Amino acid sequence: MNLSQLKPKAALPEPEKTHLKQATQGHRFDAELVAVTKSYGPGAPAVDDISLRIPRGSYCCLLGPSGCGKSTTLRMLAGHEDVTEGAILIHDEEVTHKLPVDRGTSMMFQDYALFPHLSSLDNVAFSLKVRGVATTERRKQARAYLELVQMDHLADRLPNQLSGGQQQRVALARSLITRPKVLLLDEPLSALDPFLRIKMRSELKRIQKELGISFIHVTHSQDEALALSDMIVVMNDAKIMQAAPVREVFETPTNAFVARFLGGQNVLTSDTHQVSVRTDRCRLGRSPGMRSLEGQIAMIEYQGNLVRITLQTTLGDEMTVLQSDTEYFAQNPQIGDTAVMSWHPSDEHVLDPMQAG
Amino acid sequence: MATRKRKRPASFYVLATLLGAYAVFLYAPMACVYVLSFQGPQGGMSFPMVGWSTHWFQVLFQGTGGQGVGDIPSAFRRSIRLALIVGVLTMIISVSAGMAYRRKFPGANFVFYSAIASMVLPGIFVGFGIALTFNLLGWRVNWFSSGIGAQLTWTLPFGMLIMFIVLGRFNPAYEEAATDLGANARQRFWMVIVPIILPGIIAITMASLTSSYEETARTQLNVGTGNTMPMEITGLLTAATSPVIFAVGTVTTFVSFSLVIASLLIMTRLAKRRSSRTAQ
Amino acid sequence: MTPKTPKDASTTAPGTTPAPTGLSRRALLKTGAAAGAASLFPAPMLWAQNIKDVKIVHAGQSYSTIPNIAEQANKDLGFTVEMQTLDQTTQTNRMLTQPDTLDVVDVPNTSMKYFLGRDILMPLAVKDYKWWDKTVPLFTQGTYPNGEAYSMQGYAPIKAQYYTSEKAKEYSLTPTEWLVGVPLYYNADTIGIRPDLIDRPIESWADLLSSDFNGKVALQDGVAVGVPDAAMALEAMGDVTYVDKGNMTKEEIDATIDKLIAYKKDGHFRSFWTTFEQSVQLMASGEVVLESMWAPAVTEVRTRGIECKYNGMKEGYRGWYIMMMGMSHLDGLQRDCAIEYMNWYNSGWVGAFISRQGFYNSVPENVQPMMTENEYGYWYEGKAATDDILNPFGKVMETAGAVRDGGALWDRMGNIGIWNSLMDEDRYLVRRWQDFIAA
Amino acid sequence: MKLNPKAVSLLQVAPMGIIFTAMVLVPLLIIIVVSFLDYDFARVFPEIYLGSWQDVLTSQLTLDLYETTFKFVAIVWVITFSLGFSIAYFLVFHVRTLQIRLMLLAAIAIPFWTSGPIRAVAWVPLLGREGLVNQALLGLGIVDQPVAWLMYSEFAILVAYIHLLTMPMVITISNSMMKIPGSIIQAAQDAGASEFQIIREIILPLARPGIAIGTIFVVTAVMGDFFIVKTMSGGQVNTATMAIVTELNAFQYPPAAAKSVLMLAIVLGLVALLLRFADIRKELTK
Repeated sequence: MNLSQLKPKAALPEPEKTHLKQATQGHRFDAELVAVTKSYGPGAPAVDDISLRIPRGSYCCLLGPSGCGKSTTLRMLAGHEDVTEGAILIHDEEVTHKLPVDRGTSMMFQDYALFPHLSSLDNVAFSLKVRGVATTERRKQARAYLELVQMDHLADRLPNQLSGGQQQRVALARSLITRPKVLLLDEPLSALDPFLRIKMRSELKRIQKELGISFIHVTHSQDEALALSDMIVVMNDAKIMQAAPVREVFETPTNAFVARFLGGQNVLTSDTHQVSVRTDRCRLGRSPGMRSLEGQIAMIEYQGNLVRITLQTTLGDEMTVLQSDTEYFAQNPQIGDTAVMSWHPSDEHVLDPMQAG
Repeated sequence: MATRKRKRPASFYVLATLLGAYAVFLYAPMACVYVLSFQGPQGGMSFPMVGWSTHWFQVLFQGTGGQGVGDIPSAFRRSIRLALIVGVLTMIISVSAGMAYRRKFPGANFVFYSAIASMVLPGIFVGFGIALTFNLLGWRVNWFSSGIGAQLTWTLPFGMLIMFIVLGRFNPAYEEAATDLGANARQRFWMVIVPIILPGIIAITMASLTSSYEETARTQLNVGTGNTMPMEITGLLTAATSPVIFAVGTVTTFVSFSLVIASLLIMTRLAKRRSSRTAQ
Repeated sequence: MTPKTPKDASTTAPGTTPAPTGLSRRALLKTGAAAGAASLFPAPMLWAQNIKDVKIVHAGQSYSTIPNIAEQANKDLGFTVEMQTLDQTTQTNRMLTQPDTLDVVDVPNTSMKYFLGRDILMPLAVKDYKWWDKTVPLFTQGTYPNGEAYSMQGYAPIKAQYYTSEKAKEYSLTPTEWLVGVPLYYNADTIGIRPDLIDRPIESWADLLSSDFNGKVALQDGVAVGVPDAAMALEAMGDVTYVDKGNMTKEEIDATIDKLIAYKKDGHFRSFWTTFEQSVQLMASGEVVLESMWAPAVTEVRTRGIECKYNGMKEGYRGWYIMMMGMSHLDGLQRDCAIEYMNWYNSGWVGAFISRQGFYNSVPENVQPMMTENEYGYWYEGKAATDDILNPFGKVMETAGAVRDGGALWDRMGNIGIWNSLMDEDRYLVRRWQDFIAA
Repeated sequence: MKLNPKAVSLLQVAPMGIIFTAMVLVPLLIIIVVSFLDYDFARVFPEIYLGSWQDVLTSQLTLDLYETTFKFVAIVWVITFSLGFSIAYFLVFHVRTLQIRLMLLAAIAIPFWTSGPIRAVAWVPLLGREGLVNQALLGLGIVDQPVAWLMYSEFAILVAYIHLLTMPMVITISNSMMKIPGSIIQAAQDAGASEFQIIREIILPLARPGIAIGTIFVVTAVMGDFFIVKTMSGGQVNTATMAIVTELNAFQYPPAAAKSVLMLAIVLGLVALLLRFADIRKELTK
C-alpha cells in the first residue's frame, strides 16, 4: 500500500511525498516548550524552566543521564504529566492543558504498554475502535500499519506471544495509526538486544522520513542519539545543556558536560580556558606547533580499523586518543608506557564555564 | 498511578459521592452497635437509650463479675489463641500452595476444586462431617486437632484465592534475575518473592485471623470443651439479652481498627522503603 | 456441703462383685466405680484428696450454665466444674457425635427422644438422687399435686422420666427405680401481649391468628415450639381439629401447614424468632403486639418501661421442662462426682438462682429457704411483691406491688394445654415446615 | 539432589491437599453415603433409602428453594459488582496517593471485624417499624405509615447481603486494577478513548481475574448462607441452605445430606462455568 495513506490527517492527499507536504502546512515548529517547569512538591524541580523548539519533520533525541528530566519532559509533551509552569505548543497551537488525545501527539511507552488482552491487530485498531470505526474498516487500516512495521504476519498473536522487538513494532504501529503530528518515544530501544537495536533504529529513521512528522525520542545512549537525530537536546539536572543539530552538538559542545556526555571529545584546560578537542584529532607523540600533555597509557582498546588509547595524566584526568590502526601499529605503544598526547591549537573548541554541580 | 492529573473529571465527584453513600450504609448499623454499647445499666439491646454509661464495658472486662454474661474473657482468650494458630498455619500453607500453582502439576484441579467444595459446603455440614469422622475413628475432638482442622477448611480456600490474586501476573523476571545473580531457591524465595508478596501475606494472615475468630458453623462441634467467642455470644443471645454484646462489638472494632492502622503503617513503611530503594 | 452421696453409693451401688476380665465395658465401668467408692469409705479425707483433680464438664442452656453457678459449685464441692453454654442443636450434635467431651448435660424435653437406646446417657438410680421424694409430682407421678392427670399432648414430663430398667431402651410411663435424669426447671409459656397497643383483653390462643393483628404477630421458629403454639391457635380458631395436637397424624400436619401457609400468604406473621434477644426486640420495638414468648423475655421487655402482659389463655399454657443427665462414659470417681453435682444442683442455691430468672425448680422445698419471703411469694406463690424483685444479677425486675402474671406456680403449671413436642411424624412435619417457610 | 519441578509443586501443595482430603473430602464421602440411608430421630440406619434423593430431585420445594436462592444470588451479584467495581475504580484510578487508598480500603473493611450475630442484631433499630429509617421517612413526610417491608422481608435480606459482600468485591477488583500498568491506561488515552471506553475496553477485561474471584466469594457466600436469611426475614424465607440447616437442626441428616450434595454440585458447576470466562489460575502458570 502507499505510505502516503498513513500520513497525518492534516497531510494533503497522495501522491506527493509526505515530508514535503509538511512544509505547506504553515506552522513554524512541530513542538515548542516555553519556559516549562515541573516540580513535585517542594525541593528541586524535575524540569527547570526549559525552552525548546523542534523544527518541522525533525528526528529529535532528548539525551541525558538518568534522572535528568528528559522523560518528564516527554511526558509533559504527551500530556501525561501536568506542567507546573510554562506552555507547550504543538504545531504552533497551545496544548498545555489539553488532554493527550487532543494534542496530536502519540506516545510509545518504554514497556510498550500493549493491551495484554488484545491481539496485535486489535491493539493497533484500538484507537479506531474507540472512534467508532466499523470492524472491517478498522481491521483493514490496522493491517496496513502492521505491514508498515512488518508485523502483518503476526496480527493475531497476543502481546505475550511476541518477542520484545515484535511487541515494539506493534506498539509503533498502534501509535502511528492515530496519525500523530508528533510521535513521542520513551527509550524505545532500551529493552532490545544490540543487533535488534541497530536494526530497529534504522527502521525508526526510515519511517520518520517517510511520514515526515517529528519524532521526539528519549534515550540515554549517545550512539543512538548520534545515529538517529536531526537535532539533539542534551539535558542534565533538569536543564537543557544544549539543543542543536547533531553535528553542531558533536563538534561544538557548549560545555564540558555535553562534551563528556556525547563522547569523542577530550576536555582539557588550555590557556586557562576549558576547551574540548576531538579524540580523533589527538595523536601520540610531540609535534612542533602542537600543544601537548603527558601521561601514562592506561588502556588500549582495539576496535578494528581504529584503536582507542586512554592516557592517565599526572593530574589524574583521563584523555583519549583515537588512532587509525596503521598509525597504532607503527608506534606500537604499550600499557604503562609514558606517552605524550598532542593536538593542534586550531582544533580546540572553547567551552562555556560549567556551573557548579 | 497514572491518570489525568488535570482538573478532576465529573466522574470523580460522582464516584466520591457513591463511596460516601456506601460508607454511610456500611457504618449505619455499626453506629447502632457503638452507640448502644454505651447503654445505661438498666437499658436493653435496642433504642431508646436508658441513660449513658460504660457499665457494659466494665461487665465485659471484669469477666463474670456476678453479671451472668457468660465467660466472655475466657472465650475471648480461646478464640484469640485459635485465631493466631490458624492465621499462621493458613499463611504458611497458602503461600506454599500458591507457589505450587505457578507450575502445572498433576492434581492441581483436584486440590483447587476441593478448596471450592470446602468453601461451598454448608459449614455445619462440614463441621458435622468432621465430628462424625472423628467419632467413627474413635478420636476425641479437641481444639488443637479437629478444632484447628475444621477452621482451616474455612480459611485455606480464601488463603489460596488471595495467593492467586497476589501471584497473578507476578513477573517471573524478578526470580530469573535473582537466579542470574546466583541466588538459590531458598534465597530466591526469602529475598525476592517474600518481600514482593508481603502485602498479600499480611492480607492472608489478617483475613484468616478474622474468619477464624468469626467462624462457628464448623468450629462448634469440633472445638471440644470450652466455647469460642462467637459460640459464647450465640449462646448468650439464645436466652438472654444484654448490651454487653454490643460492648464486645465496640471493643472488637476498636482492637481491629488499631490492628489495621498498625499493619497499614507497616505496609506503607515497607512501600516507602521499597520505592526509595528503586527511585531513579 | 459434705459429699455424702458417694459414700451412700459405695454401700449400695450395684455390681460390686469383682468382674472377670473380658466383660463388657459397662460392667468394667461399674466395677471401677464401685471399687473406687469402696476404698473411700473408711477414709473421707482420702475422698477429698482424690476428687481435687476431678473435672466435670457441664454443657447446657444459657440460663443454667451461668458462670456464677460454676463459681458456687467450685466453692461448695471439692472438684472442678467447668461450664459450657451451647445452643440446643450444637449440644445434641455434640452428645451424639462426641459424647466423651461432655460429662453432665441439661437438655429440653423435646430432645429426649434422640437419646433413647443409644447408650449415651447414664441411667440414675432413684436411690442415688436425694431429692426424689421432694420433687414435684409432675415428674415423679405424672400428675398435678392434686393427683389430677395432666395433658399428655406433646412431650409431657412423665413420658421421659423413668427407664423400664437400668439397661432399658425404653422410657417407662410408670415409676421404676431408674431415672432418666434429674428434672431441673420448667415453666408454663403463653402469649406475650402489648396491652398499650391492643384495646381488648387477650384470653384465647385464637387471638394469635385473629385478623385484628394481621402483620403484628410473631411465633417461635421451628417445629418443637412453633407448631404446638400454632396448633393451639388453630384448634381454638376451629380451623383444624386434632386428636392429639402434640403428636399429629400426617393428615393433621397437612391441615395445619396448609392453614399456616394461608395465613402467611396473607402477611399475618411479622417474624419467627429463634433467640431470646429477637423475641425481646420484636416486642419492645413494637414490631409485634402478640407473640409466643418466654417468661424472662416478658420481664426483660417490662424492665425497659414497656407494658407487656403474660396472662394465661383459656385453652391453657404450653409447658416445657429441662432435664439434667450424666453421660454414660462416666465411671469411678468422676461418676460419683457427677452424681454429687446433680444432687447439689437441686439442693436449693441454684434453684433459687434460676427461679429469679422466672423459671420453676423441680424441688421448691429446697428453694424456699434460699429465697426471701418476698421473692418466693412473688415467683412461686402469686403474691404481690412487698419490695423490689431483683434478678440473679441484682437488676430490678419488678417493684413492690407487682404480681406475677397468671399467679402462683400451680395456677400456671396446673393448667397445661400442651407440652413442647417432638412428634412421631417429625420427619414429615419438618418436611412440610419447609414448604411453609418457602411459601 | 534436584527435584523435578512437578515434584516440588506437589510437595508445596501437599499440606493443603492433605487437610482438604482429611477434613473435607472424607467427611464429604460420609455425607454422600449418609444421603442414601434411612433415618429417624437423629439416627441413621445402615439401610438404603432413596427417599431423600427422590424428594430432593422431584419436589416442587427444591425448585422453589433454588428459585429464591438464585434470585438472591443474581440481585446481590449485580449490585455488589456494580458497587464494588465503581468503588474499586474510584480507589485505584481516582485516588492519587497509596496511603489514602489503603486508608479507605481499611475503612471499608473494619466493620467486618464485628461478629455476624452482633451486626445482625443491629439492623432492627435501623430498619424496624420504629427504626431510624422509618422515623426519618415519617419525619420527612415521605410516608405517613411506617414502612413494614424494610425489615423481616426479602428486601432486608438483600440489604444485609449487600452490606456484607460489597467489600470482598472491592478488595478483589481493586487488587486486579492496581496491577494494570499506568502506561496501558495512558496508551488508551493517547488513542482517544474516553474514560468510559477505557473502563469498558481496557479495565473491565483486565480486572477479570479480580471480578471472577470476587464473584466466587459472593456466589458461594450467598448460596452457603442461612444466618442472614433467617435473621433478616424473621424465619419467613426459605433458601437451599436454609432448608439444609432446618433439617440439620431437626437432626434429619440424610435429606440434609442429599440437599448438600446437590448444592455442592450446583455451585461447583457454577464455578467451573465462571472459570471458563476467567481462569484465575492461568495467570499463575504463564
